[in-house]
Amino acid sequence: MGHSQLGATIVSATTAIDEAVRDGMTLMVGGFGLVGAPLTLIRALNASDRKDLTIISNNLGEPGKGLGETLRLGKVRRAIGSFFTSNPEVAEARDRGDLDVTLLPQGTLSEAMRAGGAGLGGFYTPTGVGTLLAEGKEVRELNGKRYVFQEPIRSDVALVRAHRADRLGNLVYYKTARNFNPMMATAADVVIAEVDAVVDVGQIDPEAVVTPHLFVDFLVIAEDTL
Amino acid sequence: MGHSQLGATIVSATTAIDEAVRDGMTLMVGGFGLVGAPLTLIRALNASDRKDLTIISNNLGEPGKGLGETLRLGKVRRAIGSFFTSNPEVAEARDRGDLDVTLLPQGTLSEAMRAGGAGLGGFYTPTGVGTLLAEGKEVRELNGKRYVFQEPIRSDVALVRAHRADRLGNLVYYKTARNFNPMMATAADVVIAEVDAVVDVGQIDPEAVVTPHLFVDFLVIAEDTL
Amino acid sequence: MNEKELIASRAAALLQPGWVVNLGIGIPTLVTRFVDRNAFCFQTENGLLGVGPPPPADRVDPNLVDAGKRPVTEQPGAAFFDSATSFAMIRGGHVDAVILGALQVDECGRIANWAIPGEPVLGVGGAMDLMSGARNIIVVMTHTAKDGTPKLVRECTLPLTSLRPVTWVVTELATFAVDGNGLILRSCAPGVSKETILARTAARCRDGEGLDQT
Amino acid sequence: MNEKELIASRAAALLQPGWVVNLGIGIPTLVTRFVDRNAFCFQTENGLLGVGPPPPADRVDPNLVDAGKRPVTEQPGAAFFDSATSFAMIRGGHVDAVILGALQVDECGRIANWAIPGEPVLGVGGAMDLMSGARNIIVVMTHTAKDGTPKLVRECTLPLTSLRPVTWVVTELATFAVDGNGLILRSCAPGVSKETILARTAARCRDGEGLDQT
Repeated sequence: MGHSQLGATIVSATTAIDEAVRDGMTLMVGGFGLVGAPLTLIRALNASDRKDLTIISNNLGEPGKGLGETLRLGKVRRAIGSFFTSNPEVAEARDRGDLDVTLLPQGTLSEAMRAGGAGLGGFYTPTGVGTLLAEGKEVRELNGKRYVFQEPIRSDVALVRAHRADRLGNLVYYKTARNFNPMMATAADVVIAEVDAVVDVGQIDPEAVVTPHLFVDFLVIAEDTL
Repeated sequence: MGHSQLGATIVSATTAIDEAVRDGMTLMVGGFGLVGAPLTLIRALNASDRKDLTIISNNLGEPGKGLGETLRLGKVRRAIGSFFTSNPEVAEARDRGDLDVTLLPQGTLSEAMRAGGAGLGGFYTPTGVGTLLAEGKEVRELNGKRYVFQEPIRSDVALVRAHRADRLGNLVYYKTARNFNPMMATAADVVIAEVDAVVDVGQIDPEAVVTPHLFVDFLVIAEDTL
Repeated sequence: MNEKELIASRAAALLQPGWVVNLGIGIPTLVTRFVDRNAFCFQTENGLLGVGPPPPADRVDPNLVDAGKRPVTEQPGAAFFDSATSFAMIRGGHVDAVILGALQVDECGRIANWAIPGEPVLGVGGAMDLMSGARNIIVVMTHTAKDGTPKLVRECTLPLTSLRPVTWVVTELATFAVDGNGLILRSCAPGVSKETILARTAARCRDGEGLDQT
Repeated sequence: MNEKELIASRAAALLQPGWVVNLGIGIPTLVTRFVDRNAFCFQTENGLLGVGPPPPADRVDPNLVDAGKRPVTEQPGAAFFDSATSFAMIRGGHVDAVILGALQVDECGRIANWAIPGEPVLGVGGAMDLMSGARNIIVVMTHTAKDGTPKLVRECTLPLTSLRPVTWVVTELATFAVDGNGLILRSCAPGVSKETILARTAARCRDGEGLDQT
């Protein structure tokens, strides 16, 4: 998203979803299960009328929780992730024909997001060679070892969860709530970061910034937490 | 390198070079010019009798300084980097037939190191397509855009420069002296980190560690600084 | 010691001090009970090197969990990182060992542990990445399924997790090493005869040198 | 204002407030003199977002430099990162503009700026990455070489830096935009006639709408 001024814009979760998300879009949503998931933004998404979404996220929450509720509301057309087993309703929705599911190994999923954010055309990973998940994919031998080709993954919007932001949009994360969020923040046209607090510029150590501010468009203060 | 115990081993620069480096090896050496170069380790390398080395480094120092001295001493058979123009003796050595030079775009060089450390088989980058530096390389169209294939880069030994280490080997860096060092620390069989200070375990913020300790084998206290 | 603890304790004995170890869900998490935590460093693929023991109930931090989503703590000298960095470590061969469960092991030492029979294939997580990158792979599992069906089989009927064979297979009855030619019976659990093991093993295996009971 | 400052000031006028900008070596570094530093954020590919002005001589930190290895400072809200992360930003389209020098520009708007004639080709640095990834590319250069030879040419005789055309070309005489059909003369510097510009330009170019003198 173009910036008309330096610094991320602080908005409500409802405004962020209204402004950024459209029917049919592809959304990245952070979190390993509910840990590190942007629960306030997901609630605003669930309360909106947005539908027909492709969700890229490690999981689809738990039944009725987080993205699990998004699924229940029928807003998700397609899910791309690594572990949907924690929500049995994913299998049900797929069996009903309401949901298309793409499964990737977790390391391939996270690396594909990084590649998407880094302007790469794809990469070769040894993970999954010769398994069901490599079926139909290009396999290539390089220096005597076999690898699967993986394309980069990008999205229209990323909903990420961080710990603190400064007013420019620099982000730091909290413990294992970091997980997929930093890669997602690089791989979307619009990035909305839900944070516990927004601090003054200069309050985050420049050596410890995980997501530099140029990746972040909107900041939303977290209301829902684990 | 196998670890027989948790924690990196603190040794002198001379011992580190003696133990880890052999004639004919490939070495990664950190630094953007002399900034972030492990000057103490380079001095020990220069004082050793090791020769016939392949050096992977953005530059080969300046004339007679850092890796520039290593070159003068005739220890370098091949150099892989992005900007050798800062040391005119590189061109002279090449013209004499004493040095083989491989030039990569800086982003491709750093990404190839990361890929080497991350177990990838290679990646496609848009950088350099249609230029002299892509000659002889695989070019592939992916989603309507052309990319050059780049293989991962690894080395036998990496000589890196960090700011502080804890006794386990966790590393943090200092300002723009970080540059290539973190990737190199992931992409070598043996990693020797030259640091300003070694602190007790627990003195580095777990959220701010840049190179986790599992990558680091030896720690050397810096004696030569800019 | 129950059966699971027995398996975990036998797997623990295979770890070498100084190793960085990733633990899967289930029996693998019991391994920490049988090692000196200070001699090892535990990695969890959701982004922590230096996993400490579970906290007391009143000190649970919901944002500090392992890959099984159970509350953990961080050891001194820990480091947090993102998922891409975590799997770069794993694929890149920087994790010395992974200990994980399996549903089946074939006679080449290859495992099936991600797709459950009769259930939709909707979760793989980090299993394939760990199988591709960990330096040593230790499988821990009960020797047979609950109905007595051997889990060490000639050929896996379930989808393979990787074409790469594991390093060790540890059950409550035996420990098998794996080399280029397949499974090698390395040791029998105390009081378990070789005949008992072979009777419950469908995969062909060779006797290791100096086969002992430990 | 000397010739280089004139070019820098004209390039500065093309920047939009809020942009993240990477500055090459030479004339590009002069651009900061003509912008409100608070309205922009400067990135340097050796690992810093939030480059501040050069420090006074007694406060130089030899480990805080830009890609030209000149001492700089860090702005409040800066971030340091490694080279792979820096080029991920650049290639990934997260840097709004790069301002760089060129030896030649062809009539498609493609540039040659890394291999110097008669010298061994031993340095490319980040030029090709910046050309592949920056959202806008602004070339700043003197309109002709010292001997009067045009730098805007039909075809580059020097090796191209990228197949991608730049966005703008700014000289002391004129500013050119680039579209899919090539160079467009957008503005002439004060007191410079269109005829003067064309006489010193070997590349074919079209007149922009409302061609003015600014």
